[in-house]
Amino acid sequence: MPVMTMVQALNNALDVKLADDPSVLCFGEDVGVEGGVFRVTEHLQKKHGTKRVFDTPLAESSIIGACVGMSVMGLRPVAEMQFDGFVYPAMNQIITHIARYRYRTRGQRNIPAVIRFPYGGGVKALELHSEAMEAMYGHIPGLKVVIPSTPYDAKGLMISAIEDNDPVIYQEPKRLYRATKQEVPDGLYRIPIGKAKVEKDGTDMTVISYGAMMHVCRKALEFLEKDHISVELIDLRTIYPLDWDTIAESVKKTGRVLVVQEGPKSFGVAAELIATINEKCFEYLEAPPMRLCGNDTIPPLPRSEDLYCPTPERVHYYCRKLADYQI
Amino acid sequence: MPVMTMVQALNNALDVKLADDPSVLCFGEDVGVEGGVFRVTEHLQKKHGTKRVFDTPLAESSIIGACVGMSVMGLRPVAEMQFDGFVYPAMNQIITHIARYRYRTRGQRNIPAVIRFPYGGGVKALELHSEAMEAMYGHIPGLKVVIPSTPYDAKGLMISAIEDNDPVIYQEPKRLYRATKQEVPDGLYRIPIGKAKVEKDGTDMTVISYGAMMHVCRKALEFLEKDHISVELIDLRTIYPLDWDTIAESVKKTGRVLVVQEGPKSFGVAAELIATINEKCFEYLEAPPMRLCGNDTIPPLPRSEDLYCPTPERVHYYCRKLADYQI
Amino acid sequence: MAIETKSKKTEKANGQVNGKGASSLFDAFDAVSGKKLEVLDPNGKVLHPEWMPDLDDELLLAGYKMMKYARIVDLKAVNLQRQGKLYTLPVNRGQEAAAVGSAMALRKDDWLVPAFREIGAYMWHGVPVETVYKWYLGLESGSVMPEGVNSLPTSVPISSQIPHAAGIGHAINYKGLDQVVLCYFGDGGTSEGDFSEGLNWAAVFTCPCVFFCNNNQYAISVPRDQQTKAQTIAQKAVGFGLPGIQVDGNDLFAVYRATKEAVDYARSGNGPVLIEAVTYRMGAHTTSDDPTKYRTSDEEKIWEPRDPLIRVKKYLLDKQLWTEKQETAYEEECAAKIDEVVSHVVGLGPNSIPELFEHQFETLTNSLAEQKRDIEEFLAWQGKRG
Amino acid sequence: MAIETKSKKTEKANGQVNGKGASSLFDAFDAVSGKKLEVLDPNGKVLHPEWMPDLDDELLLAGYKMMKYARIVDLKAVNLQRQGKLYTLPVNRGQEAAAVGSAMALRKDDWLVPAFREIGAYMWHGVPVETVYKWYLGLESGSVMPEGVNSLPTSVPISSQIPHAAGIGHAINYKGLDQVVLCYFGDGGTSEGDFSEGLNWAAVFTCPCVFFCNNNQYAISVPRDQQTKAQTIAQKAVGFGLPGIQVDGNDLFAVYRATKEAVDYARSGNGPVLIEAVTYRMGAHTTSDDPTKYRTSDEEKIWEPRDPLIRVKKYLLDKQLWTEKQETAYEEECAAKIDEVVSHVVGLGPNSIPELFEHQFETLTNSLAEQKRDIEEFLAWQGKRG
Ligand SMILES: Cc1ncc(C[n+]2csc(CCOP(=O)(O)OP(=O)(O)O)c2C)c(N)n1
Ligand SMILES: Cc1ncc(C[n+]2csc(CCOP(=O)(O)OP(=O)(O)O)c2C)c(N)n1
Ligand SMILES: [Mg+2]
Ligand SMILES: [Mg+2]
Repeated sequence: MPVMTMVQALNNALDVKLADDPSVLCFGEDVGVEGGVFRVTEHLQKKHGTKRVFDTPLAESSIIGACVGMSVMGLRPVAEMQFDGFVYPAMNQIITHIARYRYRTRGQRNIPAVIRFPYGGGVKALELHSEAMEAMYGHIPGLKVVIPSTPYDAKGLMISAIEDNDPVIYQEPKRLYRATKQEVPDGLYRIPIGKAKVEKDGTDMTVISYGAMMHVCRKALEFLEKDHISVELIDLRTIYPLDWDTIAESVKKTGRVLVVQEGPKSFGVAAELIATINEKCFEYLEAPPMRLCGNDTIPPLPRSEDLYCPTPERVHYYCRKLADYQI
Repeated sequence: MPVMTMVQALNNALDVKLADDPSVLCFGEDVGVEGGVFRVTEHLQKKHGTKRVFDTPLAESSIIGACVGMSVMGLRPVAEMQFDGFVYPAMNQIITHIARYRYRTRGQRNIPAVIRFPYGGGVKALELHSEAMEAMYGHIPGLKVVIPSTPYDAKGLMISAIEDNDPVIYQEPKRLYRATKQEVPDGLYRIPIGKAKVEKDGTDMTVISYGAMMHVCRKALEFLEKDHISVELIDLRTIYPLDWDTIAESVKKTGRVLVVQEGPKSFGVAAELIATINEKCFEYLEAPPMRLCGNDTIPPLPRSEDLYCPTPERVHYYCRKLADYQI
Repeated sequence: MAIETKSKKTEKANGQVNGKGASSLFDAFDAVSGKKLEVLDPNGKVLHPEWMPDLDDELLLAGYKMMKYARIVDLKAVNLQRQGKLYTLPVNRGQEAAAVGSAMALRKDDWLVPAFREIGAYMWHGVPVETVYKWYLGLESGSVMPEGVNSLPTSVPISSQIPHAAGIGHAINYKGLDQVVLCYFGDGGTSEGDFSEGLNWAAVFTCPCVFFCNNNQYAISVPRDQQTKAQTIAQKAVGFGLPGIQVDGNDLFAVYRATKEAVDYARSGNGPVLIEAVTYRMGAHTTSDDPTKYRTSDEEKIWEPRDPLIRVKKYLLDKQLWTEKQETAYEEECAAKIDEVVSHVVGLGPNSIPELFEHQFETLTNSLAEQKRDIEEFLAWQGKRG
Repeated sequence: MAIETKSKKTEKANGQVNGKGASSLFDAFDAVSGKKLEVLDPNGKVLHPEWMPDLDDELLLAGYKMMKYARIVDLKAVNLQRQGKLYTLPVNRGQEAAAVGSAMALRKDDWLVPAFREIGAYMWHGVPVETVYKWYLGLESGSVMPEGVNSLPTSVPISSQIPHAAGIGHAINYKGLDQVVLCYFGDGGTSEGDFSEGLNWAAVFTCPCVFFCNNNQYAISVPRDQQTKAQTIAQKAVGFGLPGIQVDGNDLFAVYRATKEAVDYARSGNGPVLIEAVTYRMGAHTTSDDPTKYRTSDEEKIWEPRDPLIRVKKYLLDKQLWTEKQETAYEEECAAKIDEVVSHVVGLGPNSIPELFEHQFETLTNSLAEQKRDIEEFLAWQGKRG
């Protein structure tokens, strides 16, 4: 089986779906000739032509607005926003149309679009190139929100996202684009949207994360093993809809839970998880659910960004606190 | 003391601040000649002149973008977005500039702007005129988010918001604009941003809400009194920063808590409150914190909107469930 | 690289500045000429026979009847709203020629992308009056099109529909179809970023789109000349390298002529056109609006004799294509039809609980299923308590 | 109502279409004329003496020196980035005449609103090279201006700074000041909604703003003619009722002449002007970009002899205002100055923990205070473990 980075896996997913379905179009700023600033769409224009894979004007609202019209015409647009921080000019189209068209028209017209973009910090990029605002997208009714943490999942989730008949916000953890390689099958396969994955079984506590922070948690596991703390590590993979069942099952078993999230703490994904855990398995809790998150500040510029995001060491520290907690 | 509706109290707050401080400007679509579609700015242009109170072109991004430039020049812009659903075209300016300028410039340039708009359902308006997305604003680092529930608070909070040296998102519960009247002092007075209010003491449970839903909760209290359930009712008044101390104190006393929120449930304000309560007073909880929220759908059009928002009857039902809960 | 050669060009070349110049009309009424296309004067006299469109009597009559129908539907809606039977709605009166005259230029399989003040266009293109009224009643079914009617529903966020039109046009090109998209917006709408982004997309990708601005002089209370310092809305076309034309929007003939030419131009692969129809909103902005706050009745009176219905009727009467008797009979016919629809629509209840949750996604998510259950449980509890 | 009279206007009146016509330059180079203002040719010969700006030798020399300095600062930055001492940064090479020539038209108390590729303008207006390098190093202090320098910091979201310029202009009018705002953006930036909304606001409120487009032929990999179908960027002015002028952006004299006239026009209360400077980004988009992906070296070679530094130098040498010896000495002087700054800047560490939390609000909120405590606790724990 070929071994791929996440960039390659995503590129492959797009390639496979472009070949598979003539209604799929890939476009965005610098997506065509250049193949994307991270090369996620490299070679695709050459292979599938300028009608299928193309550059747009520098105008995010029209990129997403055009997706609405294309969707009405039966196409499946896969639009790239160049960075997490440049989705905002398109928020009106996303909130008022992409997320609403099916509901508005009682199912007559749906928007099977994928809005994909690199997200999160860790690559020493300029301002507004390090945003992790998935909680915001999760709160907007009508959007599914997907974030992979491995090349294999990235491809399978991308194929599911493109085939989904509803709009999917697909955030790609840019610091994992080339961080690891993994065997990734050729051809079509799917990872279901809305299903979390128990990446590692454990008994003492549950750590829930997703995307780039999964990698941080994985590293923290090494410390925790030395401490003889047995962690069950869950990769959410989908932010909306959340896979309550997998989460509740784990927390019922361990009684302790830490959520690790990159974006700003207040009103973040961790808060929703903790509220849900309270609803689903309050009686099983042996310690207050904890969260380790980005600060309620904007992400600092590159020189200081290491101090912003949770690190394996900080995950370790929180897990220790959680393990030590006694009612 | 004069008796005012919330519209009158807000109008009075703007009037008082316009008179008090020549750096305050009020503007937006139909704010000047027309006095706002809800008449919040009525008579202000006549009184303070077209330079202080004026109509803008129909372009929200420029309205908020202009606030940045005005702020740099030492002015205090108070910009109206005509409805909750029409803030979205300005999201880029709000997230990438309004919320960031102080941090970006290490405090050299701040944005003392107020972005005010009517929010929420209940007035049988068209699509996109019934949004309650305060959790989204709360999640954006750099914004304060204020929502009053009475005429008195509305004026005091508006004055604080205008005087605050940081940007404030000020959501006005449109269904309360004319719902009640209250004595409101003439002249300047302030309600501090970041302070919740215990509106009614109680011992059996804490109900936390804000804005339009406060009115719904107040009505529910009538049912609950008959049921001999003693509710402590807290009006948040500020969504960010949340007043943890007041909340924690109450929950420590009652051990039970319900959060009532109009906006979509997932990733909402209630989730953040529940996560915070877990952090601050987990050991005191006698029942899982509960939340009664809007659904994870877009607000239905007027004919069906009564089925969307929490009602006094549903608050009653949830409080009963909460009271009955036994571990 | 081509750019360099272009910027070397020093000769005045409006045809090129404004687009391909495939139309003599667009050349004659060049966007920066300050000229306005007028055919019929307010008294129904043909002012400019040279610009008379090729409009046969049958089509003309059908157009007039639709204008009339739209007027009656609108008046009735305002009336019903005053009685509390419908919710807030936008008033159409005065803009019927712009709406109907433009939509008449479409083929049935072309696409209509409305704003919210073109019920004449909407209905001409096949949207039933029931649908219009359902939307006014705040029912989602008011955004569902009958099978085969190629129209988007009403769009509330100003100008956000313009990029949708570009996207439809893009898909038409991609699929190799020969449809055209007709997209409406107001004078106020030209200030929104989406106006600019949408027209630019359509121009860059040569999308078959006709962008139609109903310049009715106001955006709620804000007059046109506070919306933009451009002398005309039509001249905004220059910024996108497109033809732009200003027409008398109260003149069915001028509107039809310009739109037909634009539709043909777009269908032939020349790309988009911007049309500015100069008209007047004779009524309030919506039923919640009070125009006396921002305009004088003197001004309103100036526009009364320019009512777009008057001049077509006069023309038809002159040509003996229509009689006062027919007019009366038709009015009654319309009223009866509308009454029938109204009696059905205003009684419609809200969505059911399942309908409240349906269609947010193709299938209910876990959170939606739970929220639905919560409401059902509550209702059961309430039912038990009586 | 004034609208009606205006739309009755049928005569061709470009002066009015484009603004008040208070400038003969803007009349001569009308936005739809397709003409480009050029003064100096690539060999430093005066092509059009009639458009020669009133630029005294001292100012001219200072301008050239700043162009040269900006070039060296840019080359050094790219170099340092390659060595891993700075992070990703935008490359300025080739655009020095556009940057410096425009900023030279400002008074010290005027406002500069940069995009991110005008360090020549930035430094001319008083921003120290330290600040530039600090920003390239990813330090927030790279956005702090020295006391009295009226400039906004670099703006990353394309064209979002344009409404800021309008807002500053608005405040200038409100306060009755006589300052002017000079706002930069790229060719790609003209596609964003904020370009349109910002220019429109400034036009409607007659704000003293000069909007300066660095048309460097590319937005990253996307060439200008895929960005818009308009023949020129300058003609976009027509849509806002403004004067627009295209200039040779590699010609310091042409850039200065047009900007000076625009600044005077704006300062006199006539409102905004749009300037398109036709230039070329000779380097990569940023240090992370690889231009060979999207353009040929043949194309790059065409622009080499048009390097904006060459022609000013030739002109100065011709006029004996400058010698090769002075050039060498000045280069050394610049290099020394930069080395000194660099040695200081690249050693700067990240923000401290308190600095990480400072300045999000005037005072720390409870959540920020807690998050700060959390990190401090963690660091203490970590310290203890060693
Ligand atoms: C983005 C957005 N902002 C504000 C509004 C509120 N609003 C509804 S109609 C209107 C005026 C529209 O004016 P114009 O475009 O001229 O169309 P008209 O109403 O005259 O037909 C406004 C401001 C809106 N619907 N959408
Ligand atoms: C809103 C937004 N979208 C995308 C980007 C990413 N981006 C940075 S520079 C650039 C191209 C800008 O082109 P142009 O405006 O011509 O300026 P130039 O880089 O040529 O100076 C893009 C797409 C951004 N910074 N902001
Ligand atoms: Mg209008
Ligand atoms: Mg460029």
